[in-house]
Amino acid sequence: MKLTKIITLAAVAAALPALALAQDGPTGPATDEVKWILTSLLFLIGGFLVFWMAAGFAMLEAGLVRSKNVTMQLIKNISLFSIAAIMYYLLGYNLMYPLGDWAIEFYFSGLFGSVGVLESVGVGYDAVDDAGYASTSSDYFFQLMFCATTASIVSGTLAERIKLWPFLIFTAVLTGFIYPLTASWQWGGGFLSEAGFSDFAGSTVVHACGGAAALAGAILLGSRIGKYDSAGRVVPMPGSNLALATLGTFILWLGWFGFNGGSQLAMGTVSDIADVGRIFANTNTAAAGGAVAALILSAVLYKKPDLTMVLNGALAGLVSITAEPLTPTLGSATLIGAVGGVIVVLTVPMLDKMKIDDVVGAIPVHFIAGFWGTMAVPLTNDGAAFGTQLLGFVSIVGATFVLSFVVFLILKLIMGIRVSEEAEIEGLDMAELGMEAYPDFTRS
Amino acid sequence: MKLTKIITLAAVAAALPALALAQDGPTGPATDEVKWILTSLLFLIGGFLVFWMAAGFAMLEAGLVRSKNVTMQLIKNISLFSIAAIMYYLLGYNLMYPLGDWAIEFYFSGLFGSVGVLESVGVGYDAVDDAGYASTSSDYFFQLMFCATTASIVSGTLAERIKLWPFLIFTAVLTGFIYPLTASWQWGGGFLSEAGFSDFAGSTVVHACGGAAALAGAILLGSRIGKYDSAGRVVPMPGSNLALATLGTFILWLGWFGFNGGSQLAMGTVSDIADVGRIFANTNTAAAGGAVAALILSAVLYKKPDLTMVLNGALAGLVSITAEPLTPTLGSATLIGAVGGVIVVLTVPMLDKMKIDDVVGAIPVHFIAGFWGTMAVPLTNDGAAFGTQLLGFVSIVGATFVLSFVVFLILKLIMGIRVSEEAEIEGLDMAELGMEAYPDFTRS
Amino acid sequence: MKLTKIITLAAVAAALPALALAQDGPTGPATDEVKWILTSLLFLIGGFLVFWMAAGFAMLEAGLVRSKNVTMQLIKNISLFSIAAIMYYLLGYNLMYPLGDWAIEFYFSGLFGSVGVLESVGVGYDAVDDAGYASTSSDYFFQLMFCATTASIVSGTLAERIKLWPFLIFTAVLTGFIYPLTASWQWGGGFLSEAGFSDFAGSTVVHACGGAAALAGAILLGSRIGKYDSAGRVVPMPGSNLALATLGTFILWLGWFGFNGGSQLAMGTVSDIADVGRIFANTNTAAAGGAVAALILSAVLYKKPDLTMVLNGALAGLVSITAEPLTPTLGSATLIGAVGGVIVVLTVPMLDKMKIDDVVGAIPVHFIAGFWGTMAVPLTNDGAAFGTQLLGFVSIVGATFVLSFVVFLILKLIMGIRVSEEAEIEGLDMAELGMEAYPDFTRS
Amino acid sequence: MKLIIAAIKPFKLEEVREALTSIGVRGMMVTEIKGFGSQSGHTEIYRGAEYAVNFVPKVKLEIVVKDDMADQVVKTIEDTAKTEKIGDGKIFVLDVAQAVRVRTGEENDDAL
Amino acid sequence: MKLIIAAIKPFKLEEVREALTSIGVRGMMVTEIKGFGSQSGHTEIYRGAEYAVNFVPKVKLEIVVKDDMADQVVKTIEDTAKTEKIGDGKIFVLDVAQAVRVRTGEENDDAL
Amino acid sequence: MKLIIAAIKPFKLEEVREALTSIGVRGMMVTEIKGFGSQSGHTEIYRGAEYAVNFVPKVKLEIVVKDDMADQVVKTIEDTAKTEKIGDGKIFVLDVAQAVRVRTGEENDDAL
Ligand SMILES: Nc1ncnc2c1ncn2[C@@H]1O[C@H](COP(=O)(O)OP(=O)(O)O)[C@@H](O)[C@H]1O
Ligand SMILES: Nc1ncnc2c1ncn2[C@@H]1O[C@H](COP(=O)(O)OP(=O)(O)O)[C@@H](O)[C@H]1O
Ligand SMILES: Nc1ncnc2c1ncn2[C@@H]1O[C@H](COP(=O)(O)OP(=O)(O)O)[C@@H](O)[C@H]1O
Repeated sequence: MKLTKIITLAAVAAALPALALAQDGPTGPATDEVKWILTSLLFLIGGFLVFWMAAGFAMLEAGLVRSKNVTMQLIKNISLFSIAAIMYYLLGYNLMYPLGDWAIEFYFSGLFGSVGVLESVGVGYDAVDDAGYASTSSDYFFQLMFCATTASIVSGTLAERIKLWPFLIFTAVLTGFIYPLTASWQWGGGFLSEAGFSDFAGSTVVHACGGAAALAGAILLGSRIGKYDSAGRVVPMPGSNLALATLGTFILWLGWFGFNGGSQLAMGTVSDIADVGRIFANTNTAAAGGAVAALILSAVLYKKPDLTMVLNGALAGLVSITAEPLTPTLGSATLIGAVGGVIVVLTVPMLDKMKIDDVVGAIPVHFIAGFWGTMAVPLTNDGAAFGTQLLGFVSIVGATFVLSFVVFLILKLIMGIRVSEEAEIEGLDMAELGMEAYPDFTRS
Repeated sequence: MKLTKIITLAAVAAALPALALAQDGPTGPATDEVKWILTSLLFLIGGFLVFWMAAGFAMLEAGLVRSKNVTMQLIKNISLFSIAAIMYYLLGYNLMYPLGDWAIEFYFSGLFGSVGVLESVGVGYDAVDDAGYASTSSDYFFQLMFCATTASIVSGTLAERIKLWPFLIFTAVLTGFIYPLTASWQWGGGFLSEAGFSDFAGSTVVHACGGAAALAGAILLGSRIGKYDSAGRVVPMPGSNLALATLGTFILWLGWFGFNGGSQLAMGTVSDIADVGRIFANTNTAAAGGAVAALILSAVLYKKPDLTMVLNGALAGLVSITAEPLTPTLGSATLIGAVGGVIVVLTVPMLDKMKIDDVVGAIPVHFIAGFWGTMAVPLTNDGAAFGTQLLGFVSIVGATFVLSFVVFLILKLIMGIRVSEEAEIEGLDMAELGMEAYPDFTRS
Repeated sequence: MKLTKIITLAAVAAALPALALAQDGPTGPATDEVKWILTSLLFLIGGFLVFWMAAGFAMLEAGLVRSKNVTMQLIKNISLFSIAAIMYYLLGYNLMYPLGDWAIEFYFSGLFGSVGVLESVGVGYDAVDDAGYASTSSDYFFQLMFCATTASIVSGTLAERIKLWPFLIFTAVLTGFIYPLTASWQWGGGFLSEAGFSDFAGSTVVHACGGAAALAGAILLGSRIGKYDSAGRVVPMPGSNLALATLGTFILWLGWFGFNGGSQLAMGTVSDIADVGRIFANTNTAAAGGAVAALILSAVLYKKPDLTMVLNGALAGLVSITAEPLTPTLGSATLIGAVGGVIVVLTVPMLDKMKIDDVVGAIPVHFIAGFWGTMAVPLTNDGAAFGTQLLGFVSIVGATFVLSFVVFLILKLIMGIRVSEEAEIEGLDMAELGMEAYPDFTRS
Repeated sequence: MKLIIAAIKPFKLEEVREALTSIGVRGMMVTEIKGFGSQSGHTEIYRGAEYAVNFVPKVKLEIVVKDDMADQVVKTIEDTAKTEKIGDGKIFVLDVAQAVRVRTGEENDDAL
Repeated sequence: MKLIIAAIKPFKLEEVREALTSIGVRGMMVTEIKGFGSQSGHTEIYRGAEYAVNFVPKVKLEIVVKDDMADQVVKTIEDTAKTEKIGDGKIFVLDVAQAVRVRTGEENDDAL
Repeated sequence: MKLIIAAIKPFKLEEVREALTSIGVRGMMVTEIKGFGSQSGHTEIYRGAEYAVNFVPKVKLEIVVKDDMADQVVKTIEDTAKTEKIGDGKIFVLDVAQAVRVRTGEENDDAL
């Protein structure tokens, strides 16, 4: 080490020719263009990993609904992603990133309504949109995936009873308007970033936002028929395919490396890649902490460990670390995730007591653990303050909840958002789609 | 930092004065070796993503066949990929890339028969095969995956009735000879590339090629017993596991980023990475367009939206954009994909009317949408002309169809390509393999 | 080609100014910092690919157990990975990498007991742990995944009868102590690396190690009730979901590119990326060879080809090439993998004859093919010798087997490691967890 | 003794079971079946092709009871399973010659 | 009334159902079963181990009809289900004491 | 002829089948059912909510035999299915009016 360093400096001091002498070739940081290339690459890799999360949500949800509603859950998931992709292009991207051009200073982008435009084919470095950042296309690709995630969160909570079309219309509004708007307050340089709110990859901006929309929908929609019996007891409606649910969780876990790691937004320097590495390691250990905590706690509370809680626990761990995956040590990241796991095990039954029927546990995982993760930032990051964190959470979650509630309410009045009782009893697959997910298998 | 900066500037000062003003660190493009490394990396990442598509086809097909034929579909998929890997090494790679050494100028490689050879271990930059491109190993790895894709396309169409061995023998011929030959006409520098045919990532070269082989097989093989009743009406044979089919579609969608993105064939410059980003974004939005179009159109035509059509629609969107994922704007890419989705919804029943039994809809998705994608290139790329596009499509599809038809015919005469009626009725899993895919579940 | 080369040389000779003339920009290798960034990136990509293998094992095992034990297999898989992540942080990482600080020279790390620590946030190149390597965080992330793999191997063999808690306790010991200890002998610079043992990515260090632990457990645990009938005949207990098993195999295959490719431990030079490419290509072709060999051999031996053997064959091919994925040609890599496939088909029934009940075939795949792969290194790598290879295999496998046996024995005495007969007959899902994996489906 | 076979709508199973328990039925066998009857026969579309759905999922109950309980059991099923919509189901009664409880070897009425 | 129980080959179900409808059968219960009989007992190999397949998938039909229709129904099933290959199945006829249509409360013949 | 219906524990199926074969039973119909009886009714917890498990998986055997074989068949099932633990199951015997072998058209005793 020491030796190499000295040589390097020497070499540099004497400018290039000396390089010939340097044992291990040229030294120094990457050039601006290489940095730009590497950061763009980070977004592309991060982006396809976050895209993969859409499949994760689809499998998780398909596995946790009853077999008579699986086809519907699948069509909702692939459709919501597709709609998100289109809406984010049409409205979301520019609404979320005003680039300083505000219609209402720090609150509403002036670019709203203009579609996303990428750099021209074969753009040169002198013509790129931001020479100090990355290609617009890679940034767009990456950010789009975050937008779609919010919609995926909603579909799980409202499963097995919401009508397809109203759900998809809501998805369009959420991904084209609500999320981009609230996200612009932080990531678009809006008032929350001005206030110093700290949410690295989006415990609040993405996850609690999705959770808030889900909560609004769940309240307006009501619980599934038979979920709470006359005596008010909870009637479990077990997921039809826990292998799929587990697969979905692993997919989400994998995608999260891109979700958090890509949010470093730079990979062109030694510090940046080292930080991305920290983020990968912390993200992983937080998920592990959440899973183990849920495993143990569910075993203690219910005698037998509950796989669905372990899955939710791992996800809660991931959501918890998302607000600050960089500054914690491996130890504290594990603990932050573990608290997320505990939260899930305790709040899932709590929601049921409140008769809020969340089919896949998305509210505990994304909303409640998202709150925890957001408030936990100051514990490891001096740059953050509890007050500001609270402000950020309340602003985004509050706005999202109110806007979502209004949209769902309008949809309810105009076209109704819930399927008929017969349809719900028969199952949405046959009643609404005329197509079973597992037609060859006898249902018990 | 500061220190390094000054020195660098000093060093550079003479050469590129302008850069001297650049604020942060060394400036300028990547060196030739860094470019070479980055492009090789693009192939490795693109390659493993396209590999993943093999799993996507396996899941899609396993989900769309009846439960009594799932084991067979799985063994066909993993075997065909493995055989493709071996045949491409033995014959395909060198047949596809003559490197200017033609046995028949522009039509047939002179290297046919020689096996694939990689650069030696620890090769130095001065000894690499192409200092301006990337490592042969990474290129080989990437190209192999494309070859395997063609075979995956065929297995879906011919499912539930073709015998295992004849199918695998055909796979060997397709991946070792037919595809590499026709592909060499374009990507090997053959007569089509000379003619100016434009097919960025292979709507024709890969997808329509696979679709043409599938069509030839479907015609010779005939439809499944009971698929068309006495009155000539279509008797649906619903897929046994739509969750798997949806998973497969998501996997393919993910893999396609590597399929199209990697086909930029360079990542070492700002322009190249920016273009790869464009390709990622366009590929994604085309799939979304295809899915949404199929969702809406199937709902309009059949009252209820059809998940299997939405899945096919997303894939058709991907195939449609594959011929030119770079030049379209996000908007036109979405539309190009949407047309692909429409094509699927309209042509799936059309094929049935013609009594061509395509179990998974591979012909509409890969062949017909592949044609659309190929013809759509001139719409956004001035470098392409409709005539040449048609020439390219007809040449490759025509040759593939004829060659495939002949091979299937020979196999039919020699050993028969179709299982016995009893076997087909009982299901290929028990009859041919003696192994059920879901033995624990009662079949209804 | 030729032209470029000459220019390059000229440019270099005349040092930087001349560069201005070079048609295609600056030349020369990457700077030390860019190398460091690229190698760190290799670890992050390799790491998430190997992480994905945890999902692969989960799906493979969930697919190969009977439906009454699926939930248990899933909870074991996600829990073991999580526990591995925590134990490797608490003990494993520093036990495995003594960085020259030994408590017992070349045998036991002096750092045992200290937790893993990453480089500080935003670390500068002058402050990194190893300027000639990569970020500690990326290295940690990558190595952790290898550790978890050993535990995944064990869970498959012991499925359907081992109690959850004892299994998880064993996992903690294996991932926190046994694997890191034996791995330190080779990868930590211990006596085996001193002796010149050669195991590129861990056929022995990871796979045979996991296989040895599995074997120890299988012997102490005994076979599943009814697996061998009174007459001593094997009673097959078919896997409940071969689609999942196949998915798992594809996932593992994909992850293996990271497993072997990342083990190049460098990506900053032309030679290194070219080697990573070789490794990708060889890894893929070895898997193909294993699958095809198992396909043909199972068809020859049992009349009908056996999908589960093909899956195991592909995995055996991967394990076989893991000890030396770099030096073989594509042809020899295919053959090395094919021998792995043959080994599986022949040894699976052999183990049954010995009444060792290995539910998923992990011992033939990881242990026996691991042995083959280790002994095959000298065939293509002059740097390796059979004697040393044998020494390495025996040392690591021997130590792992003994330590694992002792731990399992202690667990057996303290708390028992096997579920009750009733529980095993009813199925672990209902008996131990009170949760079915597929509750909606009638079991046959 | 009588064997009472009833085909009912699946979602009514729990309700019927409770009603029967409350009148003292202590055992039954439940099977998922495909029912064919007046209710059957609507059409669906799959990938653009129409097809008739000839069977609807039903649940079959098989209950053996003492002769004197039969009528009450039939009545109870009738009342609880009824939705007055087509497809409610059918109840059939057959004579049983003998009954045995495996665990104890008890016979006939004692076996129920 | 008679209860006609028939075990047939699964792929014959649709044909038999149509034949029965054409002779006026208006309802039935269909169950997937595992059949054991002369046909059973071939062996398969799984991962190198031989095992006997003792059960073959069959479909069980349960149909209650008026006494005077019984013979015709039996005959119809016999004719349509027959392939003359082993495993074609069996038909059994039992007496039914009572029948009720849940929806209307109609009894016996009216209930069918 | 008699129809013997038995509900037994699933893991006993193979044993019972072998025992029956050994005494000359040449066919049967096997159905997976949900059993309700004294054994039923323990509770489980799913995501923190308690619920009662009212049905336990059982296997139903349906065997038609000559009258004179009935008792022996009942006895054999009783002996082999018995574990002396609650939930062992029940056996019911009904009269069969007619039997037909589809393949051959043989009737009654010859059909079995
Ligand atoms: N003759 C019959 N024999 C046996 N089962 C019958 C018969 N008729 C009806 N069923 C069963 O009863 C169910 C309901 O009968 P259906 O005719 O559809 O409605 P409803 O009884 O209201 O007229 C059917 O699905 C079938 O399972
Ligand atoms: N004695 C029996 N009791 C009940 N079901 C029977 C009996 N014998 C045969 N079966 C049913 O009939 C089916 C066909 O009988 P099998 O003996 O295999 O062929 P075949 O009737 O052509 O001789 C069996 O699979 C079983 O379901
Ligand atoms: N009255 C009955 N009618 C029909 N099936 C019955 C009846 N009683 C019990 N069974 C069947 O027998 C099985 C075992 O009976 P159960 O009461 O649980 O145990 P045991 O027979 O040992 O008292 C039940 O699961 C059910 O399937």
